[in-house]
Amino acid sequence: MRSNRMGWALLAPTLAILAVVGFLPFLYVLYVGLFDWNPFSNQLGMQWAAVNNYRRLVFDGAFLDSLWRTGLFAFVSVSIELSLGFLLAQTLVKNFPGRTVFRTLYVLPLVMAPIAVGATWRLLTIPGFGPIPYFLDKWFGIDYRLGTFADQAFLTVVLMDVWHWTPFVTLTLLAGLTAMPKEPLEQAQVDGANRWQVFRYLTIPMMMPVLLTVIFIRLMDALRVVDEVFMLTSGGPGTATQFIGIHIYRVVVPKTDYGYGSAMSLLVLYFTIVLCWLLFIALAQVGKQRE
Amino acid sequence: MKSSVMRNALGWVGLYGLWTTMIVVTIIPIYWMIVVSARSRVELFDAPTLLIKSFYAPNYLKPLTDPIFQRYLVNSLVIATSNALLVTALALLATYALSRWRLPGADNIFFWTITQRMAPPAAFVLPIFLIYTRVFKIGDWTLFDTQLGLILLYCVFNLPFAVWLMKGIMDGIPVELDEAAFVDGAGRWTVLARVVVPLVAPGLAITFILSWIFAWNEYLFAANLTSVNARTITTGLAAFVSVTGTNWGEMAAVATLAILPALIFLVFVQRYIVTGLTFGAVKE
Amino acid sequence: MAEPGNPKLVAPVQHKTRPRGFLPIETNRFDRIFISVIAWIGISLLWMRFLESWIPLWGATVLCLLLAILIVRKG
Amino acid sequence: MFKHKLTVMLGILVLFSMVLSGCAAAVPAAQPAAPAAEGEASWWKTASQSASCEGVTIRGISESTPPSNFARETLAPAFQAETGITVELETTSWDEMYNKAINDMQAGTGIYDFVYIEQDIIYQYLANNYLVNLTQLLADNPNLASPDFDFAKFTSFIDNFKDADGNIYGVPMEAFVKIYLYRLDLFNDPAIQEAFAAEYGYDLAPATTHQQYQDNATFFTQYGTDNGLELWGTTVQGNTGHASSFYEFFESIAPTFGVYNWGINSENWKATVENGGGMNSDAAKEALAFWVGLLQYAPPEATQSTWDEVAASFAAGRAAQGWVYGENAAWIATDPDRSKVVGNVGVALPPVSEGVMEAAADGSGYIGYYDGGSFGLPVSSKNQQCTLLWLEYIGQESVQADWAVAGSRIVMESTYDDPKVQEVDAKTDNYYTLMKDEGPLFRGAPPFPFHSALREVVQPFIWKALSGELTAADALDQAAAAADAELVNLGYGQ
Repeated sequence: MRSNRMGWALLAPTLAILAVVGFLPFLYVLYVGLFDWNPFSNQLGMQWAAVNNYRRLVFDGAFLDSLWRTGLFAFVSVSIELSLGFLLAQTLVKNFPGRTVFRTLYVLPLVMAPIAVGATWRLLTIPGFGPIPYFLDKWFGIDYRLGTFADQAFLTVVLMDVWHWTPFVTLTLLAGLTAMPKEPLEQAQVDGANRWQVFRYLTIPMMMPVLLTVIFIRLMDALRVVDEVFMLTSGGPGTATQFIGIHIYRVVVPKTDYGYGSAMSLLVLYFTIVLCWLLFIALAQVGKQRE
Repeated sequence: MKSSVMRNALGWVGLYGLWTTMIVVTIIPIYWMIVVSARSRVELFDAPTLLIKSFYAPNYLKPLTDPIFQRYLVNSLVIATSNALLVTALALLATYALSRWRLPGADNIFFWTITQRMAPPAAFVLPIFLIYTRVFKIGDWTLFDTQLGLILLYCVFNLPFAVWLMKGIMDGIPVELDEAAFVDGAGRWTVLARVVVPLVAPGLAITFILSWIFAWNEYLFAANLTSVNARTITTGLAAFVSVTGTNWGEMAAVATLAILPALIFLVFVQRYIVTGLTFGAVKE
Repeated sequence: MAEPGNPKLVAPVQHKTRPRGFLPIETNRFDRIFISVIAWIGISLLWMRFLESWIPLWGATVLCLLLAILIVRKG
Repeated sequence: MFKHKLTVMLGILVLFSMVLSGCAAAVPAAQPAAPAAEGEASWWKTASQSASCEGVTIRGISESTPPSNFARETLAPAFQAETGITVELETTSWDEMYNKAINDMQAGTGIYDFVYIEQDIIYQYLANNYLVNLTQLLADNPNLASPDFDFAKFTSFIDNFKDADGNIYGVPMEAFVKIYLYRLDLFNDPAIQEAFAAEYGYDLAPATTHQQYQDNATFFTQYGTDNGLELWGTTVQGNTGHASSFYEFFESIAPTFGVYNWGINSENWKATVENGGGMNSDAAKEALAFWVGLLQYAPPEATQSTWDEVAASFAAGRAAQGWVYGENAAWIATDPDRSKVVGNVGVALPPVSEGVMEAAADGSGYIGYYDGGSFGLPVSSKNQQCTLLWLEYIGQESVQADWAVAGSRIVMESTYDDPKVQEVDAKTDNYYTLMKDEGPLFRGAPPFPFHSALREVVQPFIWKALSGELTAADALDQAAAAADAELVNLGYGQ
């Protein structure tokens, strides 16, 4: 039998890089999270705080609000992306004239930097020269001001995320649909199943692993969204779009509350890991069942 | 018969209606960015019109002829390309190992590595800054403000993802093919290069593309771990929001320039995406 | 999905699993340690939020330690 | 076939990136060539040689503003030609600049040899001993003390960068006041004047009281609506997610109502009225209500406007009057490429409540914000002597005038008298003269070592007041309570 040494050797560079630039910082954050450390407080240096930071966190209204808001954002935007993406992917499976053109134009947002996405949407929505407020006012009489109305800001951020990421969801699902075996579908149609039945009892179950994978990836990224939202609304109005990534940024960077911010970061990491782990388990279960 | 024709026609109308809407919605923000990039500062607040009436070239010329901006562009290209190559190569080796050896604990590695991508990034800037400036230090040289520093850092985000993508594809390559090649007297590396790589090529392509796009687009770490020499184009974008009136036109021009390379890239390799992006979740 | 004997379906890496414990999924030792840690953190957080004014945090620690032993050995 | 294509593609990319790496290495080398020294070696050359600084590279960080860009593009190459010291000045966004400078000084890594210190953050830096005492350093190195450099030549703005013993920690590089700008063409239009007088019973003029300011704002908003113009009565720097709105309220608006130092009692570090502070005092609540009320007379982008966009709105001719940072006054009034109101910009002192002007005159209060920054030398810098030369270089009188024209900033008394500056002064309705004469009525941020930590806690309440989520009174009550709690948390006023 092949020796394991070779296998480990092939894995080694990957693990080494991840350990140094990934795991080591994690340990440091873990360590800092146990201290009171703000260079601009009255006591300089790090003060041992044990789990006090976490104790404060579970009662911190602003933090919990922000967490809840992030969850809502992730849920809403990922749901929309998934349904829209599935619909579009299904239309793309069949070949039709213009398909390639549509697909190519449609994936453009995918290559844009989040910070550029935020900037672009800001150009679209600034009253005074952005077309969205102008035409909403002209055609529908809607007073659209991101800096004033919390609901509009939240919806716009969701819309921006959908705009940015649905192409990715569509492409992944399309890849899954393309790779799916055709025989069961054809057989079912021969047997007289209608479209809905085929979709519900064949397509969905067969696509389950891909769907879970997409949810996993999108959820993971939606929960840590910062750049584009920061560029568009900077978390405002008030705290209406201050998602957890922005909240942590504010605590760690302008406020320089390193200890508390680190603890916060780890707590969010914990929630994300639990959520994704559950999805991962589900993914593994689906995989096993099929074998 | 007639109703089926009707339904078919309706289907076509629906299909093209849906797609036309999607394309319009997708394109408008990007198009607007280009419109703004063609306007001078005093024209910005003119009533919104979707037409490009005049083209204010300085928005583009100023950054393009600025050596600092040129350096940003070059840095971004070097960092994204090197990172994508590194990630693709490492992921190939790693998934080959994971798929062909029984390594104790290896089946847990995947989830552990992907957790590194989940953390909210802000709190991790300081530790990575400290590691780069204090630990990796030879004389006056540190990883801070080097292209290498960012290339390595982006592995944290790209590698787990790449391993995930490649693992499924690698598992789909029958072991028999390897073994047949061994019987023919080929060595381990020959098998990898001649048998495995061609079969997983679509996966490699998509890994490369996604890693490249991520590295090209990253902002927070690029901003905080570089100073002068290794700055990337996304940090240049942020710098255009300056004190004396936001330079919207120039910013839009830079944003347009920033998506161009990625765009060209995407158009060429787009067709491989659909074959490579399955995450091995659907096996034939 | 495919006929038995198809090499693709032989999982290239075998999970080092034991006969099922009380957990609803198949687990190896890493998984069980992981679950214990997750549970430990979760219980401690909830404890700090709701119970700490009456019972000190040590209560949660002891509870979680017991739970962890149970999960790792019997899970 | 697939494999072939892929290999070719990858090959091209590798080649491409290698070529580009080569370019990247070549780019920094393309520095402007040093002009040959004329005659005998200059003082700078000698000093640089005596500290063996030739060939050394020093690095600094600053915000990407016109004064900083001038330093990078004009002063740094000139300095390099004189001394052989290369200056790499990194100019970036405001948030990023702080983050990186603080990280560097906190960790003591010594990446930056000089950093931009805004007037409001110096007390945080001093409390942490981040900065080198420049007075001391100059005294210790007499061979490096330029005859052209003297701290006494600076305006009183330099006092912001002194410690309790009078030692100086930063060489001022920019300073300006946040001023009241109004549109000359509108305020001087006889038809408009007549209409205003008919409606309000007194003459149209730049406001000296808050009621008058509000009348002006109401009038011009109505005027804009009636005539189908994109014109509103006032600007408001009211971004509901950015620190700039906090600053406008506490440093520009509240002082004109007699609420100073953010309403914090510096004796016991308390903000609430119950504990002796003034953040939620009646005057403060009146000020916030007034300011939030202005939003209805402001262009719709006001709740998304930081200092940048306020200047942009005013320059686009969308507001008749407003509080605008003085650094923008010059380009708004003179640059036709960026501004639609060239030649129509009036400058005045902001409106104040009764008694505030008197308090400002006798030094017990102030009527607005005197902002600016300096370059300081971090303790962690490894090239302190060479950096000292650079700081002296930018602190010479001879470089000030061009710099003042490029960035509307003035840090030395003598600069006001320079013909170039006086020329711009005439075009900007005597902004510089006003800054020279009335500057003492303005003041910088209070000397709080906890500046940014406290701002982060208080600003969400200001944002919520601006977006209408909270009333002015509720917002300030909650803000003051939160400020008290945070100050205790930071170790102040137990």
